[in-house]
Amino acid sequence: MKLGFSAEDEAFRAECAGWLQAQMAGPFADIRGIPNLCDEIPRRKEWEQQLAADRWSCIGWPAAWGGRDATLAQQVIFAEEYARAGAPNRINHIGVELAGPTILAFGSEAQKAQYLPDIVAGRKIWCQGYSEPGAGSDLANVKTKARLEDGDWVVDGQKVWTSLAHYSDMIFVVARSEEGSKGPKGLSFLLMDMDQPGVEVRPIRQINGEAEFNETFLTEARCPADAMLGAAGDGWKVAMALLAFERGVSTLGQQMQFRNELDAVIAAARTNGKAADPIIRQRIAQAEIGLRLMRYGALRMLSNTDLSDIDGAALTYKIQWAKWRRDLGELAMDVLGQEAEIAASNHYEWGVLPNIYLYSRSDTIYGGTNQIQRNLIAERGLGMPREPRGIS
Amino acid sequence: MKLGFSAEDEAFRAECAGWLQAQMAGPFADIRGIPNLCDEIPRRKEWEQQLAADRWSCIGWPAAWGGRDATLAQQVIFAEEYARAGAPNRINHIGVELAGPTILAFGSEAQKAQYLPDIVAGRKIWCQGYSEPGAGSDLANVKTKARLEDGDWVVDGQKVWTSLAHYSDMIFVVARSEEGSKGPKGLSFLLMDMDQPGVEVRPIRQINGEAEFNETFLTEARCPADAMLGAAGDGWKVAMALLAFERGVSTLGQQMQFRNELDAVIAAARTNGKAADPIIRQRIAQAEIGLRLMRYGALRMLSNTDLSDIDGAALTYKIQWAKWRRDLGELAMDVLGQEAEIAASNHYEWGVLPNIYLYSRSDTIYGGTNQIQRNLIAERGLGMPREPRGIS
Amino acid sequence: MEFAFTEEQVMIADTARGFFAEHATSARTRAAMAADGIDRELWSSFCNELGLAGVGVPEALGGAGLGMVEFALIAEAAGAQVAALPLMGNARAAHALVAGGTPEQQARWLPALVSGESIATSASSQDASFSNGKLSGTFRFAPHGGSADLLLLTAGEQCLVVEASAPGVAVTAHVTMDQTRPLATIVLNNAPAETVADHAAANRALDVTGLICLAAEALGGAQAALDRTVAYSKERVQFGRAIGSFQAYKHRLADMMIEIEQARSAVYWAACAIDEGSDEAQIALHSAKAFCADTFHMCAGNMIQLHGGIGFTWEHDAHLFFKRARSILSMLGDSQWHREQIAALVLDQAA
Amino acid sequence: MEFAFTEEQVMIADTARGFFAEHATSARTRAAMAADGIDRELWSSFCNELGLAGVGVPEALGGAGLGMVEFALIAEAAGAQVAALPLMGNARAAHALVAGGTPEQQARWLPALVSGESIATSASSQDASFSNGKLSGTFRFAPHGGSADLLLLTAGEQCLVVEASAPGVAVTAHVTMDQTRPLATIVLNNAPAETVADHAAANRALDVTGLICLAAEALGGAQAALDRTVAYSKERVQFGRAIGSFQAYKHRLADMMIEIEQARSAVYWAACAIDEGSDEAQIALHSAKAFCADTFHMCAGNMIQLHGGIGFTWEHDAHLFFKRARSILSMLGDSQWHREQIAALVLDQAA
Repeated sequence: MKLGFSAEDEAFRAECAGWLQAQMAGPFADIRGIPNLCDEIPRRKEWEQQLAADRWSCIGWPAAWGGRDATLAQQVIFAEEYARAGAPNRINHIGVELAGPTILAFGSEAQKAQYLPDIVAGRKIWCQGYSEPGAGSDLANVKTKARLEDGDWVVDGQKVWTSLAHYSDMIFVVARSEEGSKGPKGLSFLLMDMDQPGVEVRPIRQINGEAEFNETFLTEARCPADAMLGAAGDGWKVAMALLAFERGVSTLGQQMQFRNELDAVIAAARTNGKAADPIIRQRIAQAEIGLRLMRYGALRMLSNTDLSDIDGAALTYKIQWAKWRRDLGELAMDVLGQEAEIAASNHYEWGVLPNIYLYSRSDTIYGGTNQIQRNLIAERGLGMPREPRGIS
Repeated sequence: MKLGFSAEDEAFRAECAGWLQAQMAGPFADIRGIPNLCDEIPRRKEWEQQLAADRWSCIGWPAAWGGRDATLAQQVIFAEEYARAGAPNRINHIGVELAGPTILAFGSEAQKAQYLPDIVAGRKIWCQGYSEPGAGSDLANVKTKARLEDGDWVVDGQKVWTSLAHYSDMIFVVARSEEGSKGPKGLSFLLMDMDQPGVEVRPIRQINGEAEFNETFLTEARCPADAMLGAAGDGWKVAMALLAFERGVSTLGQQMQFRNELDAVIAAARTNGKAADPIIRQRIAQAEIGLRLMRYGALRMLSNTDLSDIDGAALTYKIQWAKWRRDLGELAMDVLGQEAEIAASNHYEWGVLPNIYLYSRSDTIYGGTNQIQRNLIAERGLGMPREPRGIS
Repeated sequence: MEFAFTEEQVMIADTARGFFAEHATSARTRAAMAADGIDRELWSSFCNELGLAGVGVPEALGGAGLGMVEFALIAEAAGAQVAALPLMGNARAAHALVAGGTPEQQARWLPALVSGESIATSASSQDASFSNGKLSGTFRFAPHGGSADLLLLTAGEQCLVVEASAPGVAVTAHVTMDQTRPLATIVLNNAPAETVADHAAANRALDVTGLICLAAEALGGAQAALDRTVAYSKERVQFGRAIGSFQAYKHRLADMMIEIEQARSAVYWAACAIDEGSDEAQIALHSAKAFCADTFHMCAGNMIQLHGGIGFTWEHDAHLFFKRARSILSMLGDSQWHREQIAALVLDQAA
Repeated sequence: MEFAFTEEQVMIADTARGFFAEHATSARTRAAMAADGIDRELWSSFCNELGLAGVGVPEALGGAGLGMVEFALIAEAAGAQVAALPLMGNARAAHALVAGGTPEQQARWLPALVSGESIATSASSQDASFSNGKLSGTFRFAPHGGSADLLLLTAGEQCLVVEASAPGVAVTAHVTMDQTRPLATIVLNNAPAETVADHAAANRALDVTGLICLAAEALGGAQAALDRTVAYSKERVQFGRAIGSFQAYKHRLADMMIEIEQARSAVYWAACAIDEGSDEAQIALHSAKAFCADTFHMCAGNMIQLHGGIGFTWEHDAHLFFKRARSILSMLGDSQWHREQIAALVLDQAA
């Protein structure tokens, strides 16, 4: 057990920090530190491509596919320096951290050659077609159907909560490819182009007034027969593996964002004098502890090389950060006081701190509500009896 | 809606306050303010009898049975003045507030004549035979059996958590009188003498080192055939009605005890300087609010004359006070600091405040755990689907 | 002593509940949110058809001559629908003028406040200056301030009556998180202002009415959040079962009910204590505001959570409750502040 | 950077866990509780057969020469059984003498502390006075103080070595809520006392070892509370079902696991930060103590609650966990105090 970094690691830190700071001070200074995921999309695509140009876009990937085979320590360092430099949130988070690793794990060589270079290069942005209306977080209840027709999969159905679908190029879709099948059986995992007549995206306006999520309607949408990861019927297995990547190194970048958010709360408390309030001090300390423990929890789960293992740190991570961020949002409001409820402009638009308060109400819901997370923890982590399903 | 008291009420207050204070300053000064329920039993019996001598033992009962037909306002006033005078907790709480009202509601005239005078006079102390090992709070799962033999009910079984059984004269027992019956059917409600060979009481030592609760073993224990409230098979109905009395005026006396406990915490905080700690101040304010709201919740439920109604204030009362008192115990420990963990003597015995901390861990369990309370609230108060029972 | 509603009180509650349930619909509230946060038609019917805007104003001054309990019943019903109304502003101003206004001020303003013709707001400032009938200073966070005709302003210990249309008055309405009660900043530059007859009484009425109004609205909102979630949970199926059949879900609803029942005691205790001039009035007011605001926020947060994905969309009404709950939390002193006032009453007086 | 245990660390953990599970049984612990809170036989095997009492003492001074991570693994295993041992007192004293003792003090005491022959305690006082080799003052809340041979006493900024058998030393052992670690009051009246070589280093070692020990014990205790409750819930049937099949029960267990996983990160982060001399060491220590103590108290409280009636009997072990949790909460600074220290580090330094 060792937490410090080696001299080699520190050299790597110097290299990536230098590059990132130069970019953010120079050509990409205009998008330094922008908070909202939906702002400045074209510039962010250029930023993805700049990362790729210098081989910083997917450092954890194998060198053969454009990565750097970066160690865990290096990935930690890159995440830290990325945030420190104020580089914007990765627009292709889903491609780089979810779709890519899943294709690396389950794809044929031909599929890797077809999809990975566009991700590494920042040419194609991905989104995720899991949730459906009526099925909620219940992937086993997917109703979207896929049938084979003239060498294509033809897909009909509706996905919902497809984050960032409105500017994505590709979507992975879990669909029921075996007619009459139920539950986790008979599902397949398809890789589809967004730019086709059968795909329609309608934004969903959220509580904060923005529209990051979408409904995605698939009406005779098509992809070639070989645009499937695993075999027909393997969809559940592939989807579950992908969810495990969600708890992977992508957590590090997310934590750096949380660090910036907590720092913003601390700065606000210092500015307006709330930093002297003993109760606010307790809550800030609580947030500080929580953030540090998330970091070391993530390092514990990442140091565990087998992601498929039942690992307590990994199993509890989602609910931990979702609760942490919800608490941070409430703390931010209490630090700012009534001031926080007044928008800066004439639009219904919120600064970083009030936006955490509003947005974080969805953190405890999407990707498995806190209730479902607790079921998983009890059943998979503690071996408790499974919650019975109704007769469906 | 009116909270103030009438001039008539205030006259009543003067009368009972005068009497109580004189008793506690004079003949019963030795048991003024003693906190533990199991201390000074003989003197407390004398006190019950003194209350009876001046018709203060059961003021809410009908005058015909030795009460005063006291109004709700008068009962509130009596409880307040009883606590203010430092009179000790009623040793026959179960007889006066549970058994008596249930006999008044379900008993024949002969039964009333047989049992009520001994309760009013403080001659017979009662305890409650509901819970069983293995059944816990699940009254429908009672296993104790009663059979009719030679004009007697003969009872075999085991009761547990029989509070104060070791000095009680009478017990009411819910037993299965119909062989092979299941659930709420086939139960009967029996009134039994404790002083007989078939009844054995073993104290259960609790977390705080004391033994207020007992196991009660019934081995061919007997009572006459007519020592049954309601008919054979009515046991469930009678038991449920009795539980409703538990939420009756007896709550008022309990609240006065809570008031004294919170006052002791406040006094400790003032003495040791913790009253200046802003976080302790918040918690004391929270406790103060909670106590006041319990009072007005109790008045709301008591002003609702039909106790069998589903009344939100009544349904949520148990969990409210149990949580309040558990929080108070933790607050008391935090106010006292490490000091609280050192006993005053060489025995494992605790003063009022540390004892609240320890004892209150049982408040959330006996009489229906907080979990069961929440089921009841959701199912009876909100009409949610019932929790399925297993196949038993 | 009788802690139950009279028949008349039950009737007022039923009438108000029915009125708001019928008229303060989501569609109408959203239309008001897109404008200045006032549903004018609702407001007009409330004042004139229902005639409840002056519930706490004496009959001799054109009101219904009832008390805080009745006012709370109405605010609770309005809160249950997150109705977009200047109820708080008008009630505060009316009660302040009743308690401390001059006869002229009462005659000038009360009829218009009770009929709803005039809209009032209140705000306070610690560093405003008043001399020779002219007031200068900045008054922030005035609810519905952008639409107000009458401004009742607390400057230190003084209470001043200002007309919004007077020279030297500049009001800036802000886009506000809770769009059903947008806040405004009022800047006065030597604006003409009248003193009331009894500053302390007027300011006390502003406080009392504001706190009772917010606590009662919070109670109504919390109960509605629970009721709507209960209804949803019985219909919505997931994992092949009504989600309301999951025990964890049920317990969460039970937890809401436990808090709400206490909040209900708090509101009516406080309202009664005010009406009866009880010694407990001050502690009751602080308790009611702190406890009800916390309860509403908890319940509205649970409403979002227990609705799942739909709960955090703009389309669903859950966010209206949540944002109203937040605004009640921070308005007129946050819960921590009110609890500290209670601690001071309990701990700092001579033993 | 590698936040996983080495093979050696896994072996130490397994050995310690096995040892305490086998020997620190409920019956033996209860026998110790009725006496002075030390299971002598357990203590002797721990020191001599297992040889782990000197885990953090350098090999040259007779120990195993390992670090805080290894010490934490052992304290965690002891805490999982609420073992009645003077583990904390001896480790604190040994580490303080290693860090700041004179060579003579090290030679005199370390072998006896490592072999378990001597028992040590520590306590501090702000108003003790030391001059001419004599110490006077009252030192309260000394864990296992009634059984101690060696007293390491912090008086202001000084650290002093006192023999319990010396003239002028009066120790009063108290009946204590947690009977596995009873507290004592030590009154010194011109008792002979030695100064250490490096007061700051010795006091720092006392602090660090105490906080790591308590945090690790709390982690072990919390995990054991969860494990035992999980096992109980799978067997115990109520309402015709294993109680562990009720979703609310499951979620409560899940909530325990969520906290425990964070507590685990906290203990090993803090121990590692100490071993590596990291900048984060201080914030890590405060975090670990506050978070783990809170977690243990929550889990032990849940253990009682989820066992129902049996859970609050003397006969069941749940109260041993609960009382240990309470004592850890208040020992060496409560959680509020540690969080305030973190707030000071985060908020009060120059931006």
